[in-house]
Amino acid sequence: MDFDWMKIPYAFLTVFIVVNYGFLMGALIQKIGARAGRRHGIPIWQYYLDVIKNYGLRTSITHGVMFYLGPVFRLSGGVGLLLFMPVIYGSYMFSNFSFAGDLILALYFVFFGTLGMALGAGESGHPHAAIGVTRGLQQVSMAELPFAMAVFSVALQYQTLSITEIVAAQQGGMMNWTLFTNPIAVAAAMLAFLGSMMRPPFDVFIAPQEIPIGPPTEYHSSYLALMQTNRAIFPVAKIVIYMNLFFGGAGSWPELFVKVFFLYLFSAFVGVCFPRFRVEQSIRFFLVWAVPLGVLSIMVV
Amino acid sequence: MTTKPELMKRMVKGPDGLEFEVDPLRDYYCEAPPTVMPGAYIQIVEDFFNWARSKSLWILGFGTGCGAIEMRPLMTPRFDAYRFGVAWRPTPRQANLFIISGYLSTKTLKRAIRAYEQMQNPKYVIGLGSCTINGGMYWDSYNTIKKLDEYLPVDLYIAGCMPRPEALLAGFEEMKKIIRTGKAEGANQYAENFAWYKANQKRVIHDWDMPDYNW
Amino acid sequence: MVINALHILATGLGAAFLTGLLDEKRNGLAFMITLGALAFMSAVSAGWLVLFAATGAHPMDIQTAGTPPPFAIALRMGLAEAALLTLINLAGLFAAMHMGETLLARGRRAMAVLLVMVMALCGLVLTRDLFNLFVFFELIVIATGGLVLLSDDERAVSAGFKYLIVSQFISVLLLVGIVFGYHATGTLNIDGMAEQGSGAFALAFFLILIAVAAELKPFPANGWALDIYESAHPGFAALFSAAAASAALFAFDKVLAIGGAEWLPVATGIGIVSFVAGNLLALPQTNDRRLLGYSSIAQSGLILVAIGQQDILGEHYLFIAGGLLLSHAVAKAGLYWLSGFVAGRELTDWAALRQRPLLVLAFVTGIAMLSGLPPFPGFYAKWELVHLLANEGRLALLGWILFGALVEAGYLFRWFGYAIKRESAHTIDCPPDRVIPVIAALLAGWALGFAWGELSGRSNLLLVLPLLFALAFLLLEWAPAWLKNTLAIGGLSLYFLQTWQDYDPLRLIFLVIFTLGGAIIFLASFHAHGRRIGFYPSAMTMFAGMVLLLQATDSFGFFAAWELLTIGSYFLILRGKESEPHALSYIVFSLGGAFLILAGFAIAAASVVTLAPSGAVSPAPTFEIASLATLAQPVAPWVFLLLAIGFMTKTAAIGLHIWLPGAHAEAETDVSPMVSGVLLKAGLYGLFVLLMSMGRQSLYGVDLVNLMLWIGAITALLGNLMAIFQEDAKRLLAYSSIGQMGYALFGLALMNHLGWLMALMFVINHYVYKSMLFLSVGGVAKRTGTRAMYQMGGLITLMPLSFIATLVGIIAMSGVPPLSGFGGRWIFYNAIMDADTRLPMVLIFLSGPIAFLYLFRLIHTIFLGQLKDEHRRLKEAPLSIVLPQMIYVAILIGVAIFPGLILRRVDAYISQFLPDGALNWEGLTITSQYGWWNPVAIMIVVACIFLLIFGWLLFVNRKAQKVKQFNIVFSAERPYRPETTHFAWNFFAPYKKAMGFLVQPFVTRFWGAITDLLHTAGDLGRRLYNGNGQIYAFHFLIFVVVVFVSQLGM
Amino acid sequence: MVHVVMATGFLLILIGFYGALTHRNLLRMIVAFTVADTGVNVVIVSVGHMRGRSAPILDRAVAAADAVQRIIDPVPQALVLTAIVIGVGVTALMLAYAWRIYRQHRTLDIARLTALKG
Repeated sequence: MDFDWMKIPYAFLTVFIVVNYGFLMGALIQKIGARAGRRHGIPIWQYYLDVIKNYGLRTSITHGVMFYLGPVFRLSGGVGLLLFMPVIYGSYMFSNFSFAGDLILALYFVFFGTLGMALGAGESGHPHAAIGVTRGLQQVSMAELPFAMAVFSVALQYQTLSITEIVAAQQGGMMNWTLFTNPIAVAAAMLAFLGSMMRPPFDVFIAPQEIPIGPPTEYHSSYLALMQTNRAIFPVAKIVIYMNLFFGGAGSWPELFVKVFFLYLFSAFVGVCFPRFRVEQSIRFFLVWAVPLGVLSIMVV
Repeated sequence: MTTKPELMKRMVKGPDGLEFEVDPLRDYYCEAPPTVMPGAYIQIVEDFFNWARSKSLWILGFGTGCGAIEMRPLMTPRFDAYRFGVAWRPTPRQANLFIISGYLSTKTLKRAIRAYEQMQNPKYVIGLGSCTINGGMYWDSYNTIKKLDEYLPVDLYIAGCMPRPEALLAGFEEMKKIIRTGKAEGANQYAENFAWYKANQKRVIHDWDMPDYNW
Repeated sequence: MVINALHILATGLGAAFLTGLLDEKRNGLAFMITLGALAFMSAVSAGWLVLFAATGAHPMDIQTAGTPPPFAIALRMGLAEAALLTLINLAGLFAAMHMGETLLARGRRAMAVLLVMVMALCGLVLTRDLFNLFVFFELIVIATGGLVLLSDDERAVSAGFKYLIVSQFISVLLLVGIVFGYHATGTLNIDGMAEQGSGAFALAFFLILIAVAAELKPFPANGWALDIYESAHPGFAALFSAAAASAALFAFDKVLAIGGAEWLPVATGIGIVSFVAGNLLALPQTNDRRLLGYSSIAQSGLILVAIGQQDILGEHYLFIAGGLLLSHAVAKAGLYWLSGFVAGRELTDWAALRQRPLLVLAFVTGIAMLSGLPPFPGFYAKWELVHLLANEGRLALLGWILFGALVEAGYLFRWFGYAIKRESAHTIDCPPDRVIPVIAALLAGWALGFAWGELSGRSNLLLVLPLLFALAFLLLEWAPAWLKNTLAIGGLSLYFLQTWQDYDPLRLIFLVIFTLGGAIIFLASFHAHGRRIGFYPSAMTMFAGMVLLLQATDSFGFFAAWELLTIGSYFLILRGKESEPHALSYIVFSLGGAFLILAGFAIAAASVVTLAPSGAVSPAPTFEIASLATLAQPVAPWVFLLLAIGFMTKTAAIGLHIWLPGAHAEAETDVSPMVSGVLLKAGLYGLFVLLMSMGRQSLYGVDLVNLMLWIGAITALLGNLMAIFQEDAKRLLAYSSIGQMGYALFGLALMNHLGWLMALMFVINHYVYKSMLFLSVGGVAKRTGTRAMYQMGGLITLMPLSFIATLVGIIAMSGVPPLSGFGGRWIFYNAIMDADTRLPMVLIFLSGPIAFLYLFRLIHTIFLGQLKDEHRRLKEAPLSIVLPQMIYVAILIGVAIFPGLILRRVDAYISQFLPDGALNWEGLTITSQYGWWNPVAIMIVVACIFLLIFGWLLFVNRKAQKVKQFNIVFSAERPYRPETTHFAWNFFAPYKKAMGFLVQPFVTRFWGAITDLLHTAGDLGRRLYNGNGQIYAFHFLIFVVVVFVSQLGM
Repeated sequence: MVHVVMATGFLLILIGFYGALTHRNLLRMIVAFTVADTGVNVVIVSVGHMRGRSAPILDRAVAAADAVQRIIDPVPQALVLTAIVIGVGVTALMLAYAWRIYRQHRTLDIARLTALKG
């Protein structure tokens, strides 16, 4: 695999599909959550409207260069993550820039946006932004651990770090999915997944009112629009990693839509059922429940 | 102007021994006044934006008076305002609809002004309940403002004491109409008549301890 | 041409009488006569010394009264005697000069006594007659009794009396022993007695031996000596310690010859007990002269050990014992003379010395000589001694010697730290007659270092170019800092240009970091004004040590280089404002590690020799480093263990890390990157060499490399974890270094191709980003005047370049693409795919995100958040500090895009050792067995996406209003003050709640307890010396009995 | 006879040591040391003694020619002479010290001269 110019329009296409899917699925999940509270919830196209409105705001302020760049980092992180992965298994069109690196690149590129966003929020000078960032970082540091171990376990299992090869190894029926061939790793990873989805019980870092929504407290207008766009792309991209590693990948867009939807739904289900953890509680939760699973997964693989 | 010690000018000695003056109001706050922000150059784009704005009303979650209690039911299954594209945001930066929920004490007025000014243009104000119109039952109170319109540009009043949530929902629909027709230009009105608003505000707020415009 | 040695004695005695004949008032003349006589005696001895040294002539017997022994007293003059006489007479001469004022005040009698003293000491060395020995001893006693009274200290009188009491006991035993020895052998001649052996008069010989031994002030029969050391005139104390102790040691050696080999263990036993106890007791001392006294006792003990080990030292005996003895004598004399300049008697009063850099140099020379550091004779001697001991398997003795030496270094360097860092109200005046002796000692020390280097038969450290270059800066101290700095940069660069072809790729990387890397950091040193005395010699010694380390192929060169870089860096670290305790713990840990390395080398040398195919007979106390590979069971794992611990001390592996945070954090702005970015790599280099040559080792079934893997992982985790709780920016970086070194150690211990490559990548990356971050934070700390992060904040607009450096640094360090840290992480993942052990990875997985925490904290609390009032007018850090940072930014980006430029060659090189798993460097993509990575593509893709989105934002958001720091939404309120609005202190409080149990200071407590234990032991020990002269006499008798009983037991 | 003398010598030494270790008065200690010194001298002399021979003085009574058979070993005698001289010197020095100590501290008690310790 190598670069050719056609990859650029293909990449735009991928981003376009995922953004739309992300908006719609996000709203759908929101509606499902609302149904759990016996409401109807937002219209399915609400996210489009919000984004357009935010782009349409006439004023904005800036606290400085990093503040300005924060959302850019954030969205670049999401888009980059998506484009560094082969989104659709076996498709040249949607393998995008995966020639640039393997699974490890994807795993580490996750932090690109996080870091930029944290810096931008930091420059706003708002203490609550910083508090939110520290809470997020602390929680993620522990939530990432079982995931890292699960990834290691899966990489050992398939003896490769190539996402395509990992997906390839899971082809030929559901029973070949890592979910069934390495259930412990998947269990560990799914607990970690909960921790990284910004949903209850692990959402204390955006606790509204206490620290008015944490890191993005100061963000508004088009900054916020960029971040909303990222909210559409980034979870999908992240779930695509999970899907590829543990759930057999996706050979076509519809398959991807379905799998991503259900994975997202999983975190939403947990989210509507459980109250919020404090940071040290969630750290302990991961340490006590998820980490041993992760350790077990790398020991038995 | 201010008597708050933390806002007074003071001499500060830097680590290199250099002494200099710090004027908090100048150094901590942006002093630029608000300006009138025209809409998009192309009318159809502005209409499009107005349509989107009307469909995405983000309310600042700031209950300024007793009427705030009527807003909570809007989030419940019975009223479910989210259906209409109405949502609450915890920070004024991200909100564009400010509901002054009932009487506004002068003390709260200062906070309301600050929060209003920190919202981004275009931004809308709804006066909730009679108190925001003429002071209502507190028309002779020493401590509340009577006519909200003199202090903030109000786009819409929802009369009543208290107006029920249904009235609020109707008010939102009314607000949407105003936005869609492009008449909800309170922010620009505020910038245009900035001096007048400020004079009114400062008349009732005696411990004015902030810059004229809170960016 | 040479004058009969008898004239030495005659001159001394004659001059003493002559002064007696002079008129009471003509003190000046008497003093001139004294000096003249001593100078003449020195010249005669020196003449003999030159004769023996130049011609290698045999010792010469001088017969008095024209008859051979046993009918007359015989004297002997040989190389050792000549050297000792030179030492004694010169010590006497300079002591006279030093005490000039006192002598002139006290008149000719005092001078006569001094002359008698020196003469008697010479006699002690020269005589071969036992009774004559006794007479000289008694003369020394009487002269000492007289000279003690020269002191201004009133307590000296009682000290002198205590001395006389014990000396009476000694002389009775000695006389009784002598007369029975004579009775049994019919001769008083030592050689005559030695011929007949001591078997016939063992008890008498024991009495003689023990009496002479008592003159060496062995523990515990030495309370009187300490009192004299403490209260006597420093000029005399110098003589007493340097000359009297040396002469007594020589006498002991002579007497021991009578007894033969069976008595050697007695000497060893007394020696090692005195050495260890003397050092332990010195630990709690606060009085400088008493401390020196204890140190003298310890040093005599060490020389006694050498004397006792002469059966195995063979031809090296003189080299070793002489090296130790001369080192001690010169250093101790110098230090006592120095103490004459210091008004107060507390150790901290030596801070006054700082007013005179030359005296500080003399001080440090003395301390280095006593501690046996290169390039002084003690270093060579200790090397040989340790090797010979290891060769004979006398490991317990070796261990005690190294332990004692470590304790000694501990209190000496603590003292030096006081002198450099504490404040003193006293001033120092430097009359030439007092400075000259000190300078003489200083020069003698260096000269001896040179001589021993020549004699060692190995590379003379004082002829090694890098070290000479470093020492040349001592002569340049008058020059302004910028000039020296330019020279330093030039020197390092030139060295690189001259030698880089000689290295294999692995060493070349280290060379680049050690030389060019150092040169870049030196750019930051341009910010310093004035002369910056002491900085350049120290720094360049460190760099010299490091390049010599790379050059070294044999164990001696390696170890010498190791010690040099340790000392150099110690002086560098000590320069920091608050760094005194940290520098001390640094040097103690480093020397401890170095001693372990020494022991490892010694043990290895013993085995390498037996394995040598040539069947070499004589033990060769040095070997090619590479031949570590030939070591076999059961030695190999032990050697591995010793060396590994030694190297891990330098990389601050967990458990041995407590020195690092303080040392790195408190160091000066440009020193922190030197010791963190550059120096730590020396430890890694050591580990590289060790693993390359020895490979896997296991001890009692424990795979040591595996153990290292765990240590590396735990270090990485705990280092990072501790870093996130620091409020001090430089401490944070220091703890981060611990963590990073843990990563590197982990990579090495993986023992696979990619693990090593990763370690190497860490070597490069850590150098770059840690140097950069230390400079950046150092620049900020310099401007803000604090290192506490919560006192900073919002500096981004004021110090944008520092911010950029920090930003790039933390992106690189956290491993986020597209910067170079990601390469390290990528290699790491590929490396662990091949690893046999999986559990330690868990710790590494955890430490990665934790690193993220402290890095965010670093950049946020310093540069982001709320700007403080007093910082509003800060300027960007000085150009000289910013410039290297910008170079690092360029390097980081360069390495990020083209890692192959460096790694490719190393990859190929590592394949020699670990052929499996090499990377494929075809095209722009780097491919491993498991995955791939294309840095160029990553960089371009990320840049394109970023710019695209940035462009879009600029378009839609072009009218953004720039606001100020308090324009934030604050729940409709406003912030009170920046200090209350900047979220910075206790940044990760929840983490402490959840994980704090891991960062309890267990290790600090452990080492603290050890230190306390040693101090308590020393403190208990010193209570033996309750000041009562009779008790001291009891001590002596008990000593005699104990030695006798243990001798019977043997 | 020789053994008796030698035993006496050793006894004197022991008495001297005992005295020096038990008496706290400086002067008494000095006296004790002179006793011990004397004991040593007696021991030395007794070691050099040979039954039936005369003193090693070559005069009319003992001719130089047969001196080897007629006189006792002269070396111990010489040693004793030297030892006595040295003993006197040391004793004198000690006395001088004692005087000085008394002048300084107004005491002759060794147990009170403990300003220096540890």
